[in-house]
Amino acid sequence: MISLNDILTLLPESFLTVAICALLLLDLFLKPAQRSVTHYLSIVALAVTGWLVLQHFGTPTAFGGMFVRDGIASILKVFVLLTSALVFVYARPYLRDRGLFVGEYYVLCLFAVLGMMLLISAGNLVMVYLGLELLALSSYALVALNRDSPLSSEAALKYFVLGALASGLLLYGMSMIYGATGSLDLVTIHKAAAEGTQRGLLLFGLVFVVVGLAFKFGAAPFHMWLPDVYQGAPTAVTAFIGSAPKLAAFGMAYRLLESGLDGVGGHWQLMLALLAVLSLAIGNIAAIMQSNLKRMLAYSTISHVGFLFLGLVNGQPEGYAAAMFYAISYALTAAVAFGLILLLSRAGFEAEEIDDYKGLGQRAPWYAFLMALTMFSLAGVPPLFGFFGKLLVLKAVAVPGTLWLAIAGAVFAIIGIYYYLRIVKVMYFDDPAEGAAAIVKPADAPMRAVISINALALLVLGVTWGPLYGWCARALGITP
Amino acid sequence: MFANWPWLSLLIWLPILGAIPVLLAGDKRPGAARAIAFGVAVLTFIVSLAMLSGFNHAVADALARSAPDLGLLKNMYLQENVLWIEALNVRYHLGVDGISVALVLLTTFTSVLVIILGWGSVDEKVSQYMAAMLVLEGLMVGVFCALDALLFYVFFEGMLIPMFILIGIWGGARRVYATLKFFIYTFFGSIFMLVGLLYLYFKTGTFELAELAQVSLSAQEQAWLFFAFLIAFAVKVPMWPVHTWLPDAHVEAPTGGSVVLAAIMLKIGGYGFIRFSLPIVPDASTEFAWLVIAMSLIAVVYVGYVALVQEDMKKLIAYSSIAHMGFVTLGIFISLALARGGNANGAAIGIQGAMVQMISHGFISGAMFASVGVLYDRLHTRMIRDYGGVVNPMPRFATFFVLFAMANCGLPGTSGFVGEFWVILAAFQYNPVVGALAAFTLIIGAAYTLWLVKRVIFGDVANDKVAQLQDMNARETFVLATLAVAVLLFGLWPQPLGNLMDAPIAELVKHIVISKGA
Amino acid sequence: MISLAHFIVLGTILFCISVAGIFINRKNVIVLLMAIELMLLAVNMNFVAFSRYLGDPAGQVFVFFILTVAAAESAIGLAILVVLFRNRATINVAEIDSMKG
Amino acid sequence: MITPKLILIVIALAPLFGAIVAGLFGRQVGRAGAHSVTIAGVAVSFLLSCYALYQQSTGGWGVFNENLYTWFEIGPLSAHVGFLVDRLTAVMMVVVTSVSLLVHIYTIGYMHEDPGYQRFFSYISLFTFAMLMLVMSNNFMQLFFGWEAVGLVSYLLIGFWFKRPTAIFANMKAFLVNRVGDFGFLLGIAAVLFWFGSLDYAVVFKSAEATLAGKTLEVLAGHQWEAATVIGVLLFIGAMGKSAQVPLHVWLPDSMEGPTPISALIHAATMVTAGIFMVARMSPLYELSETALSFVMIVGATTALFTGLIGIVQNDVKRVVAYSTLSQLGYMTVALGVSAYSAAIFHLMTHAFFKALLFLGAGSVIMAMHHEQDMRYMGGLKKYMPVTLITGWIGTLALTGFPGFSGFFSKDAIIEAVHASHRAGSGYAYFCVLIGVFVTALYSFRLIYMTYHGEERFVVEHKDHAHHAAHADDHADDHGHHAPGHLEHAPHESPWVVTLPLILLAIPSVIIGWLTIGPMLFGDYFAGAIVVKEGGPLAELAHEWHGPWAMLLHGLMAPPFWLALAGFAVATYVYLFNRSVADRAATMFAPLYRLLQNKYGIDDLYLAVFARGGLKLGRGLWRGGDVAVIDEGIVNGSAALVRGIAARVRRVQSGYLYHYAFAMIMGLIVLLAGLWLAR
Repeated sequence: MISLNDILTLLPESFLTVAICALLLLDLFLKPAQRSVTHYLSIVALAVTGWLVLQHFGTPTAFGGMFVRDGIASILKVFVLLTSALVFVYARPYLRDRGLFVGEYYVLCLFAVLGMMLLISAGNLVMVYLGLELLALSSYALVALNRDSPLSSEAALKYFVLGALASGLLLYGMSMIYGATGSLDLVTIHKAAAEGTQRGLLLFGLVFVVVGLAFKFGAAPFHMWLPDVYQGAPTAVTAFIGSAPKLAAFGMAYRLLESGLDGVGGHWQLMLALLAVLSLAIGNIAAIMQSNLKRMLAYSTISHVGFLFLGLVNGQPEGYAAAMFYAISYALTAAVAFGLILLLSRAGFEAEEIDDYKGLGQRAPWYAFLMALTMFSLAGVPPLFGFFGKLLVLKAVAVPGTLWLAIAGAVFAIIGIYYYLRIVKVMYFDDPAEGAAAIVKPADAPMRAVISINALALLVLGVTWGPLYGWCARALGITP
Repeated sequence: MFANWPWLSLLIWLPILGAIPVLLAGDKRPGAARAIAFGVAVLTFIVSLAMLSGFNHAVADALARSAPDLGLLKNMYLQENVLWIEALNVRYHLGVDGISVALVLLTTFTSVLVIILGWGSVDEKVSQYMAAMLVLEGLMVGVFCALDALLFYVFFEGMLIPMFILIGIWGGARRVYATLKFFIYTFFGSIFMLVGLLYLYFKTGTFELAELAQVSLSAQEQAWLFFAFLIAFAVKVPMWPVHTWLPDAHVEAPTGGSVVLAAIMLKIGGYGFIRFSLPIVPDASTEFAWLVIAMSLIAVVYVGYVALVQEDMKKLIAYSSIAHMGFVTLGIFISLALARGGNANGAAIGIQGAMVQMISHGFISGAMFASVGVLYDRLHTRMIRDYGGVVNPMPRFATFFVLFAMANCGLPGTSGFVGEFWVILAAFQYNPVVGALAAFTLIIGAAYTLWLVKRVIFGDVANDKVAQLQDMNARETFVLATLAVAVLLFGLWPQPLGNLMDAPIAELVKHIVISKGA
Repeated sequence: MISLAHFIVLGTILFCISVAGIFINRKNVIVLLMAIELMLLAVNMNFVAFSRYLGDPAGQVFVFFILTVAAAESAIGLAILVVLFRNRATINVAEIDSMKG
Repeated sequence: MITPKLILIVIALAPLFGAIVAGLFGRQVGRAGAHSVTIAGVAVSFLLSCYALYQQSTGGWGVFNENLYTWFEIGPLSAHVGFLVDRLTAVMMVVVTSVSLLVHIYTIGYMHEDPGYQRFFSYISLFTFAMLMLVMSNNFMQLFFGWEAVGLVSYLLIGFWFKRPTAIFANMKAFLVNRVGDFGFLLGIAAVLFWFGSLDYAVVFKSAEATLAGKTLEVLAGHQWEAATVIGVLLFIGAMGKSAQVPLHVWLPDSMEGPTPISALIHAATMVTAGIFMVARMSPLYELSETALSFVMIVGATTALFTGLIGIVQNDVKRVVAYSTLSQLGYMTVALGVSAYSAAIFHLMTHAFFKALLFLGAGSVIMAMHHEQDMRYMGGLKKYMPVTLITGWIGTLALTGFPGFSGFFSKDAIIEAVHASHRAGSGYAYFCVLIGVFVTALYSFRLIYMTYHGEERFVVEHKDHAHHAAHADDHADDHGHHAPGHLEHAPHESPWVVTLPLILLAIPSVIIGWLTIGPMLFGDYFAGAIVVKEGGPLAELAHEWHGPWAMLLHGLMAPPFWLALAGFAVATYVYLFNRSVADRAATMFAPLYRLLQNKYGIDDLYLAVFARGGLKLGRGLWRGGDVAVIDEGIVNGSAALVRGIAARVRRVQSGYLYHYAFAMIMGLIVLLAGLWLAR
């Protein structure tokens, strides 16, 4: 039976659900000029949810193991909420300029956040599916937010069809696992998988599950949707789906692979290794040729997924901690990257071509500096945050047996550095294009402040990442 | 009492934090930016001198207490050791021995001169330039002080960013190509080292250099690690055949960038060999010493010939740098081979030579690039054919240039002689043919340097532009004169360098003869 | 006697048809939506069969969730389709390639 | 307290002081100040050197060997500045300082129009300091310091007129060729350190025999070389560079681009004899290797004869003297090679005086001829410049070994020593030195006749005075821009500052041999400083030594005298009476003449092989290795490869939904297949 404990354990999600519904209603009564209320209330909702997440009400599991609330879940949720809030802050001017400053954006995003939270806490295949779909369906709709944009609708369609296909594959795999283990509960599956009954069926299902996961991450060769969606979606939406869902995807991977299918770890580890190398290769190589910054960042995401997978391939707690840390660092960095695109765009100017950044170092030195920090962080140059994520995942594979993966990661990091440097080069070493104006958009002071803090955090966290990693490590039961 | 101050942190963070007020002064107030940057650099230099005295006190104290000999890399002074990342056991561990102190002083000294050089020749985005230089200085000091491998790596890589910017913004026509090449080349080298360090961490659970030096490793592991380190440091030195970034970077970099690059950054490669390759993988280093020695000799001979035909002054000096840095790697690895062969005296001479060569090359190449900068500021060309007979309008400059050229040829009495001489002495003991090839630098080095002097400095005035050259102003004279004093001082009196580095080198030689096979 | 294997094979066949429908169809987006529905149905077939075979109702419960979600998914899919048609005046899959590379 | 140490320090530092004052404060002290202070410095040095020689000769001091300053003491290696002054050193010191002093004085006259007057004085004083440090050194390190320092000053002085393309070419050539020698020299020092573990003369010499006995070095697989030979040959390569022995002799003739005073001081009297001195100083080492000495002898003999031959066809007055110097250096080297070290030093000393005299005389002529150096435009100068003429004759007689003159004693002693030697190759050496005598006489008298005698082959154009005055200003900058053989006014005798040194040099050129041959060659004057194994040729000759008179009489009957006489006769006939013979000979023996004119093609060969070949090699390595293979091939090539792959990878992303779905399904199938395979 549902107990008070279950409710308490689920308090953050419950609160968020209520808040979303309330917002949805409230938004109906707001005039367009008052839309900021929705904006701020959304952020407040996220903040309160975050606070609730950190309070640890209730018990570690709820609803008979359907819902898991452990350290990993808390950390991931906090950062999901944080990045979402950051994206909200960054998105407002952009949306306002384009007439997209509507309640739907917030509500859909919040539903996606809710989906992510459920996904992260899933203890059961049903929960995984529901969380995933809540996230996915909201995302499809978000991508099509700008109803007048042909590119957006094309992106939405591609995303939708491929997403549905991936869900189908995932479900198919789940059905096989269900058949093999006789349960939808991840704990039971874990036990059954370890015992090794119905191994053939289980492994058959495993492949489909891995494919579903890989799609969600955007790992090659299941990455094809990603560049088109990143490019086609309004940047405010790209910023959202480009950052927080990676955390949720990590949560999903952890739940399915570690909590559920650890018993067949040897198999999925090999698959992930293959996908990791392929993602590193395709992501880094294809990114070189891009002229659209959003698209380039999409490919860069694919390569980062490759790195993240490196943390998973050994199935060790240190590796998971590294991957989780990587996901967090990536989400925070991606938020700045897209945020800066949002900041520099204005009505009628998307600021998404790389050439748009020519001479930014002269036109807007501060933002160019922030962008450079972001790029160096993405490239993994110390002492920036991104480097330490890479360091940790490389450390996870720099052990006998998987050393080749570390070397592959290293080689592709070298290729990758080129296109990040290209952005810095364009900003600092090229002269501004004819007629390129300085930033003309009226000051959105909160955004400027927040994005500055966010970007500088990449530097600060580069020096003080120890506690964050310690948090991740503790959540995974590693004692230093 | 000074021994207890956090001198090293001060030296690292003073310039880095000092960059902030420089940036705040802004490009619109170049005078203020220059003044602040100069003040910070001078202050840092003064602090480094104080650090030297603190170091000497600490050494004297240790000797007085007859502190037990803790072995390689533990015999460090002015240590600061704070846990940085608990989960990975990464420590903010700084400390210096004589080798590091010498290089730190070289860094702080050169940085002051570089700021002065930038005073006149950089007009655009002055504050950013100065700030980048200061940040670079702090990071370079950090490299020489870090006793934790990961901390070392962070400084090592972090340096790339300001240098990338320096070449890219204030560089010449092909600066973008050059700076990207520089960055990617170096990154390429170092990332494998990172993998190697992570593997070592897997083996030992620590990044502490002193402990890594003690860990036993199988021959195969050592071989892999050796090559990981080799790529990283060979690119940095740079050694043939991974040297081609240097000529481009030097040619395109602004004068100050070239000076820093040549005078300090290249040294990090040699320093890395001494701090990483030799102590951590001594057996593999011995096994592959022939390879490094061969690469070094190619650097001396092959690159010497390449330098001979350069038409661009900076490129010529860049190639000459590569050739001279060949002596550093040659000395280090010959010493290793000698030490393993039981010739501890020869080994000590070789490493001493390599170290002195590093310091000396810092002064000489810095001076050469500064000199070219003086010419470049006037005529905005680096091509040799655009000059000729510079001695006529600029006698003072010519005097300095000839002096530095002679030092570059390794004339006795200049610092350029000491290191090369010692390395040749050691090389001869290793193998007379190797010694002979190394000594070939006497001929080829003189050939390309003197031919440069002949074409640029001597002769009748080549054209109207040369005729209208103004001799050096006070600032330029100061920089070159300071470097000239340094070049002559260490040429005639290398004792201080020897005193500094004698003990750690003896320790190193003692260490590297012990095989660590597991 | 119809065994579990038959159901699974049927599910697999349905699944394959739907997958084929997705990447062989080069004409109409509507067909894509139908293929997706078919895929979910194949999955449902599996779940129901396994559930019956295992004697565990959880699988059938899952099917209810899948059906619900599928409905929502179709709704969103159709909505996207409408938007796309409004913008591009086509629902021909072969013409939707303005983003590539 | 005046101690020997203090005196020696003053000897060394006095010229340095002068150099610093003249060099750094040249503008403040002015011309007169510059030459006064440098001359004073060298004079002090000279007088004290004489005192030191006196003390050494009388045994007042004994051998002085002390370290004065520790250059460094690092780890196992230490180096010092120290003096080793024995009789050998003392003789050298006197030679160096005396010639230097006279050249300083001479320079006042020779350079008085030059704008770089102070600089010049600073350089030659600096040179004197460096040379003194070289000869007074008590260790190899300081020797090398001095060795390179004199090389540096030589470089600066050859290129003194830095606007002349030929001068700056010559100085670079000189430095580089010397560097080839230094290459060997440095390796020799490395070898010494390798085997002895010390660079101190005393230590090395004392233990030389014991240490090197039986030591070999495998340079190339299978070839064992004796340690003593390796050291000897390597060090001698250094001497070949500095003392311009074949095949490293090519720089010396070109060095005549420098002002004449330095040709006399550096490129005749002192610096070029540093190699001779060095080998003599190292006699304890050389005595251990027959092979090395044979090598030395053969190189010396070759130099003695073949460079002399070139002298016959030269027309530049200074070049003739330069080739003569080469040839005489060859004689000294031969003497070293037959273990007659003291004969070499003896010849070094006499040669220093008469060759400096000849050079300074040539300089005097050149001044008179307004910096025209081509003998074809001279002739008949005897009536204009009597002092120069007489001193020139004295120098020439000394050079050709006219009995009684200093050169006679020293050269005859060498020839006799070679004759007495049984070392491998001594037959060849004897042949070379004998023919050399004839050749020496031939080119020497040719020079005398072509410059001082015969008809005048120049024209004096009397231009108006104002024009001349205008020219005087830039006179030093562009010498000889008149048509060859055209003078603005008649030649005249040089001022006293020029003739005085000539006279002062002529005196020792005549008498010094007579006075010193007894103790230096056949006495035990150099005992302790020079070590010769039992049975050296000089020891043999000593048995027949009955004083200078006897030698003189014996000399009149010996072949060298008759050969010299023959040379004199030929020269007199051809160049004084029948000049057409020379031209006819030139056409008759055209190939030989061209061979000599081209200096056996060695310079051209070096230019082609080492200079142009080096450039070609460098360009090849650069364009081919660095640019083509490494940069374009590997570096940019891999970048291009990545780009190429990227372009292909891009195409996979076709934009079509069904392709995307297909890729996913393919991925799925691959994973399934992989699972199947990895079962």
